Amino acid sequence: MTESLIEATANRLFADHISTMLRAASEQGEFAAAAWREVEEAGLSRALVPEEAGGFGMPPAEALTILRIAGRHAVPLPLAETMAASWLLAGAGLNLPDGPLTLAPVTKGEALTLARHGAGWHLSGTATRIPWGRDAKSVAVLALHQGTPMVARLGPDGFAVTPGTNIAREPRDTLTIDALLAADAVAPAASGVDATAVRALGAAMRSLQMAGAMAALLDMTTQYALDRTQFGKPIAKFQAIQHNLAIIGAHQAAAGAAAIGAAEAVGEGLAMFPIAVGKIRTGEAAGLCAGLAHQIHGAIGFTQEHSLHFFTKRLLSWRNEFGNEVEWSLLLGRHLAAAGADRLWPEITEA
Amino acid sequence: MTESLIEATANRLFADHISTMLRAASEQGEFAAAAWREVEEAGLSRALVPEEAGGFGMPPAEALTILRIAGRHAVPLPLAETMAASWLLAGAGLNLPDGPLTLAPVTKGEALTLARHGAGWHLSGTATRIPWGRDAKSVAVLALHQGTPMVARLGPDGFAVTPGTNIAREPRDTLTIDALLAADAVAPAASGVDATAVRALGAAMRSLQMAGAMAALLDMTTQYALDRTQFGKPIAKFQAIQHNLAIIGAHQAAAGAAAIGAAEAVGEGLAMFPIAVGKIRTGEAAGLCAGLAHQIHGAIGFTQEHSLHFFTKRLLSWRNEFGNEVEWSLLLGRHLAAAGADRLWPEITEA
Amino acid sequence: MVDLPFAPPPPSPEAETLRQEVRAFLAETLADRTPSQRAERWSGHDAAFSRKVGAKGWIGMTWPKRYGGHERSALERYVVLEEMLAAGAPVSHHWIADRQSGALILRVGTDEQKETILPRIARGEAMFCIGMSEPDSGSDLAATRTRATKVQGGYVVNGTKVWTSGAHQADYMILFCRTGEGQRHEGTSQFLIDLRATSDIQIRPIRAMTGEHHFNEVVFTDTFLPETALLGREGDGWNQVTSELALERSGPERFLSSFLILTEMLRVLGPEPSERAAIAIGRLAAHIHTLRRMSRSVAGMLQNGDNPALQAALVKELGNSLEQEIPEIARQLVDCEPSLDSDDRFLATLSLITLHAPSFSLRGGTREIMRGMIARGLGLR
Amino acid sequence: MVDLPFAPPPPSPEAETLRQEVRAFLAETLADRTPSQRAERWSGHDAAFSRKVGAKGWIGMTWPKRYGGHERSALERYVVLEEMLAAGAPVSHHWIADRQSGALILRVGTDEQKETILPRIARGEAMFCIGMSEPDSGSDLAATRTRATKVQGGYVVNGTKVWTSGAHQADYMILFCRTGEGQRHEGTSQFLIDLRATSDIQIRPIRAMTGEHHFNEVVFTDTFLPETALLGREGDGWNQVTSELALERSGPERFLSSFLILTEMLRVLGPEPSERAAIAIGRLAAHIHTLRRMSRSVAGMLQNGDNPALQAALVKELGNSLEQEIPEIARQLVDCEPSLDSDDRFLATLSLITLHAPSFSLRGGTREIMRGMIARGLGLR
Repeated sequence: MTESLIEATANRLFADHISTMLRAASEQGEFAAAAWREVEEAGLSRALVPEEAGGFGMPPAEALTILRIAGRHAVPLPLAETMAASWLLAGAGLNLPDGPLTLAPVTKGEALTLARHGAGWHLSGTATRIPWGRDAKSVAVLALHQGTPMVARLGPDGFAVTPGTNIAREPRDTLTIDALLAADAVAPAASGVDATAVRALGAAMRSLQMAGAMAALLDMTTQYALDRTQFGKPIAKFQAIQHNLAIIGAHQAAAGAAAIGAAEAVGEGLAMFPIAVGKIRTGEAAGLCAGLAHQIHGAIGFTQEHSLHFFTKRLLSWRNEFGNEVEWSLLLGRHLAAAGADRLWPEITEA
Repeated sequence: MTESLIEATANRLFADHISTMLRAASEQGEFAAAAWREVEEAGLSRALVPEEAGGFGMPPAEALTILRIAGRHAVPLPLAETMAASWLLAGAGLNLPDGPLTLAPVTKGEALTLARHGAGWHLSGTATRIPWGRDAKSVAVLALHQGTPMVARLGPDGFAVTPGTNIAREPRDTLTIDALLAADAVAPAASGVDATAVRALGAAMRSLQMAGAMAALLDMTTQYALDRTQFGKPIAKFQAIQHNLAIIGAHQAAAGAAAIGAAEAVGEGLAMFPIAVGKIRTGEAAGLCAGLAHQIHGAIGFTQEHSLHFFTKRLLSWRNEFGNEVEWSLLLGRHLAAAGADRLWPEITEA
Repeated sequence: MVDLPFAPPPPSPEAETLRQEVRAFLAETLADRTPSQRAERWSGHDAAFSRKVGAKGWIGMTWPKRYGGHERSALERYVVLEEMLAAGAPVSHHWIADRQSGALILRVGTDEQKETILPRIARGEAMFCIGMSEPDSGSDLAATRTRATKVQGGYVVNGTKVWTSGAHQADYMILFCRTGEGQRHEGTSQFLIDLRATSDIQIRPIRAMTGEHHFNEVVFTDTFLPETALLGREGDGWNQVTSELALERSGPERFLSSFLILTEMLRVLGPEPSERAAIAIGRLAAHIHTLRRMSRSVAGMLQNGDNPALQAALVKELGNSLEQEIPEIARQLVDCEPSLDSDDRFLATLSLITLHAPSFSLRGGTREIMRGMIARGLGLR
Repeated sequence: MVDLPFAPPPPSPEAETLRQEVRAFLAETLADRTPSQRAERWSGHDAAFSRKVGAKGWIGMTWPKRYGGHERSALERYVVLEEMLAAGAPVSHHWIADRQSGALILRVGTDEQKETILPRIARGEAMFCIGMSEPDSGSDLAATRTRATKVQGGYVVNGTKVWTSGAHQADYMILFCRTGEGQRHEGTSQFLIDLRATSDIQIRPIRAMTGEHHFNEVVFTDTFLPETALLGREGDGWNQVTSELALERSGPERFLSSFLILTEMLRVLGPEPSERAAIAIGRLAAHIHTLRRMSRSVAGMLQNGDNPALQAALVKELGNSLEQEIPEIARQLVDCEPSLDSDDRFLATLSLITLHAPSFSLRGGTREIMRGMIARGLGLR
């Protein structure tokens, strides 16, 4: 499957199955089960795992393109989360369950407790802000056991859900976990995969989703400006509107470039620098583009009926998840400062 | 003398005596002696001292208006410095020398050493970035003696000058001081006057100078936009130019309001809050307005012949002097944080 | 020489006495408001609260006593407004009437209109909404299509208004519409409509992206208005509206919309925040302090009978930018994931205001319109 | 669907080998440059340095060997450019010729022009300047008045060019002027003028506000040019110029102009800066990293023969803003009073670049022109 083929598949699938009505229903807490089945049947949710685990065997950068397209359609499904969970499970050699998945923990500083229990395991603790926790058939949990990062496959009867949301009203739930797991539900994580790596993967994914959402913003705002007439002409003819759209265009282009760089880095051992760049750059662009898109749309953009808010609210949420710009900038800045002035330029060119 | 009278006097005096040629000569290191004599004869340099010391006996806020007007004319003279030095000396009951004066120290963390020496005093140390040090007939020095803030009147033979400049090429010199002073050249500072107070006075003065310079920027940039034709019409007719000028207008208006607030605070015991506000707000506006004024002027604004740069370079310099925005914001922010959340609004309304 | 002067606000020692009274009232009256309720700011609606404010004499403060006013100064009124906003009081039941509709009626209304309605406003009993925008007329008021046609004994109105805040709760609407012929702004008028006593008006909710119901679509279908509903002079609508707008644009609601975030952020950050946070706090306080000075200067101009339309545009331009900047800065200082469900004071406040923030530079005149007005003031157009 | 794509830059492992060679060369050759000299960036002039660069084969790198070029890839050339900029190398003697004039000659020049001039450029021996702007024609090239009139055996030129960088040092000028009738952009042509061999040209300095002499006014008074000076087709000047501009707008000089501040700031702040400083450093590095990716993507497009005019405008728009932001951020992280006299590395760099920064969004096309181009790319105009 070539890159353009998977892009075409995803674009067609989302165009056919994701509607404003579906997004609105999702905000009300209804899981888009039919759309999910389509996604799963097309294999998109396993795009990041090897062929033998049901994936396409394509480079991660290509597979992750799906998320950019999903962002472009404001897809109200745990696609990124299922891709990430599948990647974690497959990497540990664990079987992949069907259905939507998610991963835990995702909040900085949180850890779950994994201990031997007879032939099996005991997993316990609380994980907050878990995306789509209520809808997940299983959760891929990363936890340390005697210093080794382990992956555990946690079924739906192993945790209780306290619902929460982000400002896009996507589920961000608290999981209270107390589960006995069979021996074959837990295994050491793939080499190099630890909490930092999982956070980096999440950051790369959100970067791609944001880049897609910004591309949609540019598209719909441009169209609106051409259609909306004030003072006797389309507002697109006003220089102030043109310049604001040019600014959206420039920042979404930068976000797109940075996000693709982050996607490539996923395939290069989750290289920290380009992933930090991706999350920093898309996160910064997200707020700017969302604000300008609303400014150009005017009052209509604030209504529930108009689809603009599905994109802007996601942008304003995703930029905070898996580390906001500040967290990643601090990490990157400390790294560069420690490397020193004379290494600054080499660090940038080598990353 | 009413406010409008002193404003009128200053405006007329500067309009008559300050020219582009004079400013250019000053950049080359030539002191504008004739213009200085006019300023001194009009009494402007002593506007901040009581009538018995040669001042007008007007409230400080009125007296400081002169500096706003001086900023508006980019006056290349140590007027603010002489006003401040006179205020220090007069406050301590010391005689006021004629001629341009300056004050020391002005750099954070610097202190000069004042010790008894027979019936008189010994003053020593190094003071950097002293405005107009090379041209000053005397320097008003604030130094501690046994914990008491003292003011010393230092004559020109008491220090050596190492010349330096700011980016507007105004003199900012290093003074190496080693002087024996007579008993009547040193006295305790006026009540409440210490290093913090002097820094606050300097900050208020630079705020007013910046506010004036920004008013000039708005004026000359508006005029330029009306005069300059591109694409068959005055560039003032382009919405992008109009909006940039509106932004300059808004920020210079805020700078003006904040600077006047700082001037009022000088008369209210150098109240810290409004002075911090003045320096923070004018300093932030300074860079913004300078950048936009250059953007609108285009290439011509970068030439030595055009007078724009005399204003923009001063703005880019003055915002750093007597504490930049960061220093004052930190001070104010720490104060507010210590006061606590429920005191935030009262602090703002009471200041 | 172009100049955009803001005279120092006039001193008003009596206002500071009043301030303590207002603070005490709000501390008591609002004790039970949740963070999310406070974060609604001047969109918060509580008719009982408004009646209490009216009973204190804090609505229609500057109006003549004969119309239920209190003949106090613009600066005293300003103190009441800003204290309400800083405390997150639910003022929407009386805000619009107090700010602009009452002032308009006072200026151009008939004696009967003044005598019947102003005292009710001042008591906090009459809520107003403004029928201004239309589907094709947002920034461009001249594109207004709604028309009142003269008939026997009154007018018949047809047309649709949108984004009418609070129409579903209001007692009165000030309607702006066409009454005559003429280009652009000519032939427009204003009407004072008693929504409780008028039939053939349909009010439908326009839900906001947050799910909230503030906006409405208001459809007039052969709606009959009596002659006495005309407000001011027929054909003079445009002039009347524009002088109303200065009142709408310079108040403390144009720079305090995000203030509650700052308060709650200070609470989260504690007495010894990081250097980075302290610098941000100091800077934002400096901006608020300056805008407050400018806005109070405008109040002084209004008191003197000056026309501060340009100064109001400057306050709104700077104030809106600041209000929009505050949530962006706060999320960078306090690591968090905003959520509308949260009952954490900071998070609840930040989340709701983050979603409302883009509207700050739209409502009451867009940023583009404000900059255009400033440019006109500079002589550029 | 509007789209502004930046394809991933093509991989170029050979360029990375070259990079080490360039770094070693620069470390040795520039060892004695003072901070102020480095801060001049691509305005720095050193003919001897440019000859050394030419001798290394790093000018005209992508041109055919028969014209003195080296037939290397656009990405290899990119490495040389960015390494020069990041090191503050004095490249102005060869920069314009290498970037655009040589490419233009290669594309539209006569065999004779190519054979005589391109090898000299590639050796770093021929410095070029661009005679484009005029007193009444800055952003609006169509307002060009300078005219070349056909006479026996050539042309006679009259008119005045301004802001001509390096004209006082240059060997050649590419002149843009009118040759025919027609509105706006019609009837314009380009000429290749040998400044050493042409009389009746007056070159006068226009001093910058920093006191530096880079700009010139160039006055043509009945200046005779031989027929062979025509570059490309008579009347085709506008087309030729616009395709030249994409080359001028997407290079690393459009976002690295302030990079030296960052390097020196890191030195001042040391290995363990404050949280505030570390966050700022990380953010700026992310911006530079992204712009570098976009700019290298454009290099890849040029290599493929695509027209990246729109992408170039996007790089310039973002890059200029970043370049202007860096000195503002630096002065907030390192408490200092900039001074042009300072020999402190950080201060000297910050001071000079602070004064140059406003020009970044003017030279090579103003911010307003770039945004207009992007808007056109979006189909808005």
